[in-house]
Parts: sequence; structure tokens; C-alpha cells
Amino acid sequence: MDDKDLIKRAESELRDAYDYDARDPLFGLSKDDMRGNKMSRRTTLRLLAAGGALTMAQVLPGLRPTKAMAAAHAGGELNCAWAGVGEIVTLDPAQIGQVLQFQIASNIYGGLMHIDNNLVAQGDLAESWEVSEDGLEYTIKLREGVTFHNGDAFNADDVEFTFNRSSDPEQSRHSRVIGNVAELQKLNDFEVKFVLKQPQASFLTKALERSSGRAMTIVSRGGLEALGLAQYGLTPIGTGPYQVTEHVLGQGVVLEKFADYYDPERPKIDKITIQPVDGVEPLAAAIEAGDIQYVGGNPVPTQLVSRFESNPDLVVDIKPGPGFQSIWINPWHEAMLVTDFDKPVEELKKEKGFMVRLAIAKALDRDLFVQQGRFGYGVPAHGTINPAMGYFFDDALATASEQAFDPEGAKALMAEAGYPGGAGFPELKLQTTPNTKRDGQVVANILKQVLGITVLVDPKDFSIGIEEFNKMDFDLRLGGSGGDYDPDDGLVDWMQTASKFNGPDRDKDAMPFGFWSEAESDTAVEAQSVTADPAARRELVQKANAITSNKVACGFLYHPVDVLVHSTSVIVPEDARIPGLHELDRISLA
Amino acid sequence: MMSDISAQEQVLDVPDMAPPKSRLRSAFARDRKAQVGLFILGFFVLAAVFAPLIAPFDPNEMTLDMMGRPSGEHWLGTDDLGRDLLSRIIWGTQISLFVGISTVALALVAGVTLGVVAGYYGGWIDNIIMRYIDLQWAFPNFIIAVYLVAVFGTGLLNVIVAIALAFLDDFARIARSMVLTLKEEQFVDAARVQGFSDARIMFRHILPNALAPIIVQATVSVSYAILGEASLSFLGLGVGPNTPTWGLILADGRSFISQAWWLGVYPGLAIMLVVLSINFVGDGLRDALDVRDTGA
Amino acid sequence: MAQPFLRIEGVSVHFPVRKGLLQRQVAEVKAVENVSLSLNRGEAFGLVGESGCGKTTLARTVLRLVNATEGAIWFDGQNITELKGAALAPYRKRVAAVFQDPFSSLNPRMKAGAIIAEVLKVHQYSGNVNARVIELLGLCGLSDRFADLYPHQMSGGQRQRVGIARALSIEPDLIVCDEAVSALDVSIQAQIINLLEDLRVRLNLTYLFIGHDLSIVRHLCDRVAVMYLGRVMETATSEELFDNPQHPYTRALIDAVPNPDPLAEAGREHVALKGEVPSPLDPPKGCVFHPRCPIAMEVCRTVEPSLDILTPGHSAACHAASPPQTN
Amino acid sequence: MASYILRRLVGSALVMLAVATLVFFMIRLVPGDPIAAMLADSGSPEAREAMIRKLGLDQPLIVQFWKWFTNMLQGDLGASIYGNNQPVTTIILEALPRTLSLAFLSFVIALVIAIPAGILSATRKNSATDNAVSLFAFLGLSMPDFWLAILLIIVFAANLQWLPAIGYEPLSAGFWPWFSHLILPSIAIGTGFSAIIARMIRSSMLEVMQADYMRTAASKGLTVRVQMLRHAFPNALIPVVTVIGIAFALLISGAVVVENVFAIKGLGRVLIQGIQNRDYPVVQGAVLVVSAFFVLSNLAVDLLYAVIDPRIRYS
Repeated sequence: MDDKDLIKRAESELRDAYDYDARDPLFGLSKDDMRGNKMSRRTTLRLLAAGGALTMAQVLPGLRPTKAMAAAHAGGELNCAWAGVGEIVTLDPAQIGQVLQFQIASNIYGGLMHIDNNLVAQGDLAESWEVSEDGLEYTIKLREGVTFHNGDAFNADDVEFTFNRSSDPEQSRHSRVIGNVAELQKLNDFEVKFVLKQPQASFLTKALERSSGRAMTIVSRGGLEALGLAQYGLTPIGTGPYQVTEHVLGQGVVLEKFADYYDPERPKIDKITIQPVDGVEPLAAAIEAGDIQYVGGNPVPTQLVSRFESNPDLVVDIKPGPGFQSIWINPWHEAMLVTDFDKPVEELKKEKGFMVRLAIAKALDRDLFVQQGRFGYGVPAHGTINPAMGYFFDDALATASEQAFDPEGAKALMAEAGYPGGAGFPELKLQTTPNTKRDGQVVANILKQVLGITVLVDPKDFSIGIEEFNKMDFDLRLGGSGGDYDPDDGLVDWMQTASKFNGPDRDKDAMPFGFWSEAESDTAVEAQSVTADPAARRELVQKANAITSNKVACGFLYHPVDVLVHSTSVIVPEDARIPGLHELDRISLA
Repeated sequence: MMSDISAQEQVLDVPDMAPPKSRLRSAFARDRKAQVGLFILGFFVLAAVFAPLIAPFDPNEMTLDMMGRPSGEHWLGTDDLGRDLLSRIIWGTQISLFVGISTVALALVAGVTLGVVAGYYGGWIDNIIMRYIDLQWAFPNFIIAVYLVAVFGTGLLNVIVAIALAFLDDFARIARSMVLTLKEEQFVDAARVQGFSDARIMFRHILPNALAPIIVQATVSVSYAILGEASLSFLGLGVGPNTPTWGLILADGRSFISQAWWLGVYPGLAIMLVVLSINFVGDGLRDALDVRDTGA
Repeated sequence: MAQPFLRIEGVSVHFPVRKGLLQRQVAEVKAVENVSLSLNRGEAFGLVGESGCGKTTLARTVLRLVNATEGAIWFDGQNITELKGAALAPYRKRVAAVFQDPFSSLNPRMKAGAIIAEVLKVHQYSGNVNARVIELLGLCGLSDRFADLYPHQMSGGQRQRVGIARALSIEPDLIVCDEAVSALDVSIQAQIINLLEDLRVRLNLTYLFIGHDLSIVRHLCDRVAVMYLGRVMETATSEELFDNPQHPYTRALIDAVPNPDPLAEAGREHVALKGEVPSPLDPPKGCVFHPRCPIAMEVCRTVEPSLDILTPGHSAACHAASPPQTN
Repeated sequence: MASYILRRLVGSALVMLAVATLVFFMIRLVPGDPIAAMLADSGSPEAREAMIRKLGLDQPLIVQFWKWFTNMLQGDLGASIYGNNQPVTTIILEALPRTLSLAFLSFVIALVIAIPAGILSATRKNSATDNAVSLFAFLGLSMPDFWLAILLIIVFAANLQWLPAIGYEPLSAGFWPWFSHLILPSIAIGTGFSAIIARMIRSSMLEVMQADYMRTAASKGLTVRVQMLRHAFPNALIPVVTVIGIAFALLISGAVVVENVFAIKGLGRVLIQGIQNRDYPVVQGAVLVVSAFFVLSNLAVDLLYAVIDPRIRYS
């Protein structure tokens, strides 16, 4: 099948997935579609669409690396590096706050559901499930004969225990994830029923998912009791394909094949050592020396990518990354003051503060930035909607947006605002994290070159930076989002007046909103969340996206790419390539 | 009857008791190592002073010639952002030497003042100051500096103050022990009898006589301060990303050195040469001023 | 009788000895114990005794370098033991000192001229400082080239002259000479003694002269006090003391002075003192001198003798002291 | 002697108490909000409240201090704010063998280099060997340890691929895994230290060689080698002992940076990460332990000094 056919098929599948009445609790599916032990592709796509989690990228099978792969066999040992981190602080689902942690935990625990490489939820410890007509009751039949690593048998009590633990904010950070559950009923030892407060299409894919969901990742009662909370965080007991045999903070995690895993086909590799590696050169040295055969954790530093690509012993697999990075511009800063975005752009353009904002955004030479800052690995951004979202991504925005790169226009705006050539403009601080300092320097240089203004890069530890960002105590800040698979992730989390990142700790008397508030885009963002029709939703998404771009909610900078690096001796099958996750139980050694 | 009470008019001529300055000069004239040190140091000082004139490029000017090999245009190559490494190192000399010297100047003034006051007055003042110094003695200097930068935040001034505070106890200790000895000298009694103020006695009479070991300590401390700044910058606790310092150039280059060895080699070499030359000079001073090696 | 120029009245100086973790005071060194003396204006008063007898501490008390534990010192009608800070300045301006060690008493980092000039400047001398420095040096027999010399470029005698010039610079009334010549060669000593004598006459100075060399004290001083273990044993005019010593300790000291005539010296018999000076931490009971005294009696072990006036101007603290013989 | 030891012990304990107090309040001056950092992804106010309550951060500072202080006296240093609240004692006990292994190996390397170098340069004073040793010593003193660390990684790990670039293996995993992970960082730290010891051995050997008993030894017709090794060297070691105290400071300081380069989670890295994360209990614990080591090693050196050198007496 060539690419054209692929895309055609994907488009029709997408249309079909979204073709239902938004008020229909079963999303155009019959009861039969919803029950069973494996959902059809159509059912899962439709569920995803209803949950707001379906994108073009998921419908399209990923591009495979071209290097030849040797034949796989079971057994052997694998050394992994977890990049950009000094230690794996916790593996307790209730406490996990970082992607790089649940990347590992997902291989240790079972959950009721687990997404596959199409980001569609499949039964894990749930053998089959049924949804009531009103979409409020999920009856789940549990897999029998599953044991925990410590030998305890898994049953409905464990589901109940996990649910109670995750519902308690004192014990878990993820109580919000299952906030829509009114009640969990144990029907018998291997059957439970979730009663929801209101229909939730994403219930299976988000709330019950074992890796990113975390709330219903099944923990072991016996294990917690025997080990204590602190030790459980290091060497947890789960029902997953791998068990932790050793974990010393700062030294790494040793995973060994769990012999009694319910799927006899998995895992394939006997022993996996995961070593946290902070620092670029040690990572490169370890990979090139062959000490490390697989890299997980934080994204591989971009300066190494081309070098790894030219290494015949390594496989580098690049996919569009689901995220965006921006220059956040404080509208309450005197020189960039905008107190009200609810005006037509032409009107806004008459305000000095807005002129400066727009000038900064217009001055961002995103191509140069990607080339210099990201060594060519990245995509210029003009909104939160990223190319991984395929269908929703707006190619035209790159030229149509008010904030499209335009050095002359930017200079003119600065001059009009009273700062010709940057003269008289105050020095600004650009807050970054220590890791994004370099990106900040490139941005500062671009702003200096184009606008003649002085921007000082100010790297701050994340703990300080986030505090200042939440308080709206910054001039400019470099930051953004990752793991955005759906328009909601970027728009709802960042681009609404009520967004959770929109200056939650600011002085609310002095600053009625955080970095951004605009009625028209608020309405569009809310509408797209509940709009099922893909074309209509795309229109709303792109409308909101365009408003945030034109009125400069921030200066959008770039979308990252997702890079997987491993040795040619490691075989990563198609079904193990879930963006952002590492299915260690499906990979094998040549 | 003035004649019979007048002294011999002959002035004693004792060559080995020449004034300290010329003693120093003659000691240095014999010390090859110290000469080499002074020469290298002079070279770097000139580079620092004339940085704007001799640096071939703007040290912060980025180009797309990233990680360019050393060439006729860029003698030491370019860094990961396409900036000229030579120019950055030349400008870095300015900052590194400034940090080294101003840190020690600050530590010296504060530490010596504390030490002199403690030693001169004794009693409860001495007790308070020395308990504080003991407390500081309980931490390795570098740990103190790391901690203080964390408290104050990064930046040139903060780094200088943090390192200076970390070094303060060394100067205080040396000054105090010198004062305790010198306090017993009769010229101090003489000064008190003449009604000189305590400040005048401490700083005009006692201190100048206590300078030799303090100068030696100061020299050595400059090198430690330069290394300290480099280490702090390396940990991301340094002067800040907008100022090229050697430690920062190394820290920034750290992620690229296997692709661009020059980023790892030259700034380190600059640090080493300057520290080496300061150590040479310090060693010469130690010999010339006859100060015992404290080892620290 | 006119009020004495300097009156030392029952002065004691004790130094605490601290030990242990809490630095508790465990003992006291009684360096000076209940000493009373008076000096008249224009007089040269000698204070003699072995080293460690407290004479230097007493001198330092007079100079307010140490504080008296008890008692008072009156200078020209004013109690100077109470003065502090700025109130002390007028006293400092009238009292100067010449120290024992000419090597240590001059700041090695300063030229002679600067050393003297500094005093003038601190006391806000109104005239031409440089000229005054030259004048003072000249007064002490040093030519003006000495102003540009560092102490280590001068001989001991020259340095001591600088020290004297410095003392004179404030035009003092009282000069305390603490062993001012003992560190010098004999020939230089004579020069300095002559200088001091000459200056006293010319400038109407009062001297408190501390020394252990009895012959120098006898030559220079009008009156003398003998100290032992912090106490005054005997005081009298020079002539009286040396001709008619009443205290066995004074006699032993005088006896120890070698006769300048070697022949006479050879045939002379010494009354050697037994034992060592006891520790001032724990002075003997009764008369502090009794363990070493050749004529100690039973009473000496228990009762401390008071400093009784034997004849006008001659006092001694000895149970065995006899009234003056009248030949 | 006993009262001297007691006095020093009590004094050290007082210093430690003061350190503890200072550290507790100082870290709270550091700007930054650990809770915000931790909950950045969920951002729910009730989770935040719960977290603050759980960590006791809602109580008055003085109450927090008293709790921490009294627990500390019982050996409980509290728990990390992050993850599953690992006890700080556990974190430190895990880090300690790494730092101590590193310190020990660095020390051995330093001695292996410094002793022959120091003896050689002393016995052949002013020779080419002496000059070479002296130059080496100066270079060792002048080279930033982290720079050396990077160069070592480039040469031995990346290019020659003889040794692992990063990480740590405990001794229980076998000698070679332990040794191969530690050798590069140990060289990075030990080189500067060996320079100091070599200089010290040289100068104290020279001093000892001029002493009377050396002349006696020479007059007895002992060979130069025997003179050096049996008589001069042991006596020359005395001042070197003081360096061991300084060694700890150097090793800890060096370890902070070098552990960072080699991704070894020793005490130094625990401290730096604690500071970066604003993990108050961890920073408090780590600083306390570092300074305890420092104070105690100084104390040990003073006492050792008294044992080695019979001339020194303490009352």
C-alpha cells in the first residue's frame, strides 16, 4: 500500500470514528460493539474520538526505520539508559509525576486497560467489559489466574484497594483522574462495576489506562504492607511483565522477567538494567561504547541525533513530537502591557504594549531557531496544535498568522511603540530552566539581532521557575507542553482563561487574568471539546488556534520531535513503538 | 653639652636587612618559576585589559558555523552556537580574573578585619567571632559556596560574595594568629601609650606587620577562587549565562566536546595556565617572604 | 606637704587563670599586691626587683596598658584609673613611655621620622611636623638623616634614641622608662642614661624608671622602691637605700651587684639567695620573702609585715627591720 | 589527654548543633517552592493542600525546627519531600558507600603517586626528577578536577572504550565492576590531592633529613636507601597526616563536581540535587553529614597527631 492509499484510508476511518451524535452516550456504537475482550478497530477509534483523544497520527501507521533488522530471539540481557535524569525517584503509581517514571512503571504493573501503538485502549487485567445503555456503568470482567510478583493472587479486592488509594489525595496525586467515578462495586471476585457521575468517553483510555493514567494501575496490598511506602516506591510489586529485583536510588533499576506473567509470549528479554544518565557526553559515550543498547527517559539531546544516525550500530527512529514550546510574554509587564485582549487585532495593534508583544513574536526567526537551537530537529510553531495531531494541524498558519516571522514588520512595530532599533527599551529577563538555557540564548540572540533589544537569559531551577510563572512574576519565559495528543491538551490546559497554567498563584486583584484571556477563543475552545464532527471540530480548533496566534497569547516557537535510539541488536516491533512509552516486554534481542 | 650625648653618626649598613620590597625583588630575580608565573599571568592580565581590542569577534555573536574546527578565521574554533571560542576565552579572562581578585579582596578585607578585631580585643568579641569561624570551618569551602549561591541565586555579584564568604575564615584565622603574636610587641604598647585609637593601632601598626602570610594566602586564594567559580559555573550555579567565564564555557561545551574537542580543551587549558602561574608566583612569594607552608 | 605628682594608692593587679571547657577562672596571678608609692614633680623614681616581681606590671598599670584590680592612681590630682576612652586622652598626652626592647618597640614597617611624626599628627601638633621631628631627633642626638631610616637600619642605641624622641614628642610631664637601657651594650647604656638625665634637667621631666640594674638606678634616681613578688619591700632615697638597706632582700640585691673593681670583686663574699622566686599563683603565707630569707623568724611565716616608716622617707616591710642607726 | 579528647568531642558536638540549626533555617531562605515543582503536572489545589499538610509545612517554622531537631537527635533525619518520601537516613546511607569508595580510591591513587614522587624529589633535590615532580605537582594543583574528569571520559570511555563512562557498581557486585566504575573519577579527584601530598612529603623529608638522628644514621654507615625508607620517611609522614583532614574537604568538594560528571549519586550529588529540588530534609541531612565528617576527621587528625608524634602533649 503506498502513502496515498494509506492517507485515504486513514481519512475515511477518522471520519467514521467521529460520525456520531455528541449527545449519544454510546457514541454511535451498539452494546455489542462495546463488549468483548478485544475491541474492533472501528470501536476503539470511535471511543478515542469520543474521548477527544484521536488524531490523524494515530490512525496512520508510523514510519518504520529502514535499517535491516536481524531475527529476534527470546532471552538475554539489555542495558538501557534513562536520559536526562539522575535517579528514578519513585515507581509508585500514586506518586509518579514524570513521564520517564511511568515509562518504567508501565512494564512493572498491570492496569485494567493499556493503550496500544495506535493509542487505543486494550484490555490488560480487564478480560472483557460491558457498558450500560446510558454510558454510566462499566462492568468489567477481570482476568483470572494473574499473580503479583510476590505470589499473591490478583482479584477484585486489589481493584477496590487501588481505587480507594487513588481516590484519596493524601495518598495519591491522581485523584482527579477518577473524579468522575461515583462508586466502584465489587460484584464477585473477578467482576467489578464502575458507576460514573456522567458519561465519559475517555473513561477506558484515560482513567483505566495503566501507564499515563496511573490512577488504576493495580498496586499490591501485600507488597505495600510488607515493604512500607518508601521501599515500595523503589521496588514495587505489580502484576506486570517485569519485576524489580534491585533498585538503588541513583544507581538504576534492575528488571527481571516475571515468570508467571499471564501472557506466555511476553516478556522476551530476561533481564533489563535501567541506568539513569544525566549529561550528554556520558550518554553518548555509553551508547557508542555499546554499554547501553536502548535509550528511554527524557528526549535524546538533539545535537547527538545526526551523530547517532550516522552510526551503523544504532537505529534512530524519529516521529513528530506531541508538544509545543513558546516564549511566554507577561502582559502585565509595563513595556508589554495588555490588559484586555477582547478587541479586534487591528484595535489591539494601536496599543504600545501589544505592538511590543507582536514585535517580539514576529521577530522569532523559527527556522533559524530550529537550525541553531535544535540542530535542525524540530518544527516551527505558530500555535499549540502540533503536527503529531495531523488532522488538526494548520499548515497555513505559518504564513497567515500575525506572528509569522517578519523582521521588517517587527522592527516597524518596535519603532511605532517608541523604541526605534530597540533604543530605550528596558532590558528583559528570559526565564528558562537550566536545560533550556541554550534555547533561550538562541532566542535572545534572535531578538537582539532583529529588534535590537537586550534579553538576558535567566536559567532557574524548575522549582523556582514554576513558582514565578504561577505568580506571573517574570518578563519572558521559555516553556511549553509535551504529550499533547489531542487539541484539548494544548488548548484547554494552556489557552483558556481558566487554564490550569494561566497564572494560578498570581495576585488576582492586580492581575485579573494570567498570561492570556480572550472571550472568543475561550468559546471556541469549549465548543471544540464537545464537538464530535471532525471537520467542525477542526474548524473550531483552528479558529481558537489562530486567535491565540494572531493576538499573541505567547510567541510560539517550535514543536519537538520524538526520537527513539537503540542498538541494531535490539528489535523494536511496530507494536512496541508507542509514542512516549517503552514497551520493554515486546522488544527482543537479535 | 650636646656633644657627649650625640650618637654615632654612622648608619649601619646591613644588606641582608634591606627593606621588604627590594628583598622581594631579589628573591624573585633568583626564582625562575616565579618569573615564568609572572610572565604568563602578565600575558593573561594584558588579554583581560585589552579584551575589547584584541578579541577578533564579539564573544556573543552567534553564527551558523556551529562547532567549527579551529581555522585561520577562528583560531580556536567556534562553539555550539557558532561563537568564536578565542574571543570568548579572551573575554572570559576578564571575568575570571575579576572574580578571582575581587573575591579574594572581599574575603581578605572582611576576614582580616574580623581576625584582627578578634585577636586585638580578645574576650567575648574574640569568642563570638571565633565560634562563627569554627562553625564555618565545619564545612568545606566549596560546599559553603554552593549553598550560598543557592540561597542568593546565581549571578556575578552573588558568586563573588558566596566564594568570598567561603574563604573568609582562612583569612580571619591567619590574621588573628598574627595579631595574637604581634600584640605582644612593644611597639603596640607604645602606640597605645601614645593614645592612638584602636583602629589606628590595629590597621596601621599591627596589620602591616602581619601582611606576609596574608599576602601568600591571598595569592593562593585567587587561584582557588578562579577554580571555585569555574566549578560553580560547571554545576550551573555560576555567574549566569550571559557572561562568558571559563567555567561556563566549559560547562556549556560539556555537552558537545566529543564532537568539538576544542570546546573541552581550550577553556580548561586557560584555567590551568592561570591557576598554575598564580601558584608559581604564590610559591615564589612564600619563599621570599619566608612563610611556612600551611598546606591548605 | 604638697600633693605628690603621681600617687599610687593600694594598687593590686590580678590576672585570672582560666581553664577547662567553660573557661572557668581557677586561679589568679597576683602580679601586683597592694602597692602604694608617690612621686614628686621633677623627680626620678626607681623601681627595682628581679624579673617577675611585678615592677613592669605596675609600670604598665601607670601607663594604663593594664587595669588595676584594686586601688587608684592619682596623677596631678586626678584619678586616672577610672578614665576610659576619650577621657583618657589628656592623660595620654602628658605621660610617655620608653620601652625595654629597642628592636620591638619601633614599628619595623615605619621610618623613624614617620614614627615620630605619627604621634605629632595624632595629637594634632600645630607647627611644622617635619621640623619638629628633626628637632626631636636632634634633641636625642640624632642627625636628620635618621628620619629616613627604618629601625632595622639602626643600631640598638640609635633606636632607643628614636624611642626617646618619640616619647618626648608629646612634651610629656611624666616618662615611664621600662627597663629602658637593659637591652643595650654598657657603653651605649651610659650614653642613653646621660641623655635621659640631660633631658630631665632641660625639660623638667618626672621619671618612673624601672630597672633591675641597681647601679644605673642609683646613678639616675632620686628615690627607689624595691619590689618582690608584687609587693614593695623597701623604699627610700637612693643614697639611703644603697648605704643603709634595711630589708634582707634589698641587701641581697645590692650584694649581688658586682664590684667594678675586679680585685675587690674577687675577694668579696656573696650572700646568695636560697631557692627560686615562688609562683605568684600561690605566694607564701606571712612574709612572701620568708622561704628565701637568711634571717627568717617564726613570725615571718605567719604574719605579713607592713611597710613601716623607719625614718622619714625610708620604709621597709620586714619584721626584723631595725630603727636607723645613728652614726 | 582524656580531658583533651573530651573537650574536643564536646566542642565538636556543639559545632554540629550550631551547624544543624544554621542549616535548617538557611535552606528555608532559598527561594523556590518544592510543592509547586512536584505537582507541576497535576496542579490541583487540594493535592497541594494535602501535600503541605502531610509534610508538616503548614506548621510554624519553629515547630518544624523543633520536630526535626528532636528527631535528628534520635537519628531520624526526616524524609525526602519527593516521590515516596524516602527516609533521608536511607538516602544518605546509600550515598555514603559511593562517596567513601570514591574517597578511599582517590586517596589510594593519590598516595601511590605521591609517595614515590615525594621521596624521589626529596632525595634528588634540585635534580631533573625533582623539577619534573614539582611541575607535575603544580599541574595537578592547577587542573580543575571536573575538566580532568571530562578529558578522562573522552579518552578512556568514549575513544578507547576501556572503561565505563558513568555510574557506580557496589563492591558486592564484584571487585572489577566496582573498580572499573570508580577508577576514572578517582583519578580525577586523586590527582590534585597527590600533588599536595607529594609537595608535603618532599618538604618534610628535606626537613627531617637535616635532623641530628639522620646524621647519626649516616654515621652508622646505613645505605642511603635504608636511611630514607626506615628513618626519614616515617618521620616525614607526620605532617602528611594533617593533610588527611584537609583531604576530606578536598574529596568532598571534588566529589560534588566529579560525582556530577560521572553520574554517581554520592553525598555531593545528593546535596546538589537536594538544593536544586529544594528538598529541605535531604539538604539538611546531607549538609549535616558532610560537616560531621569534616569536623570528626579534623578531630581524628588532631588526635592521631598526638599518637604519631610523641612530642606533642595535650593537657
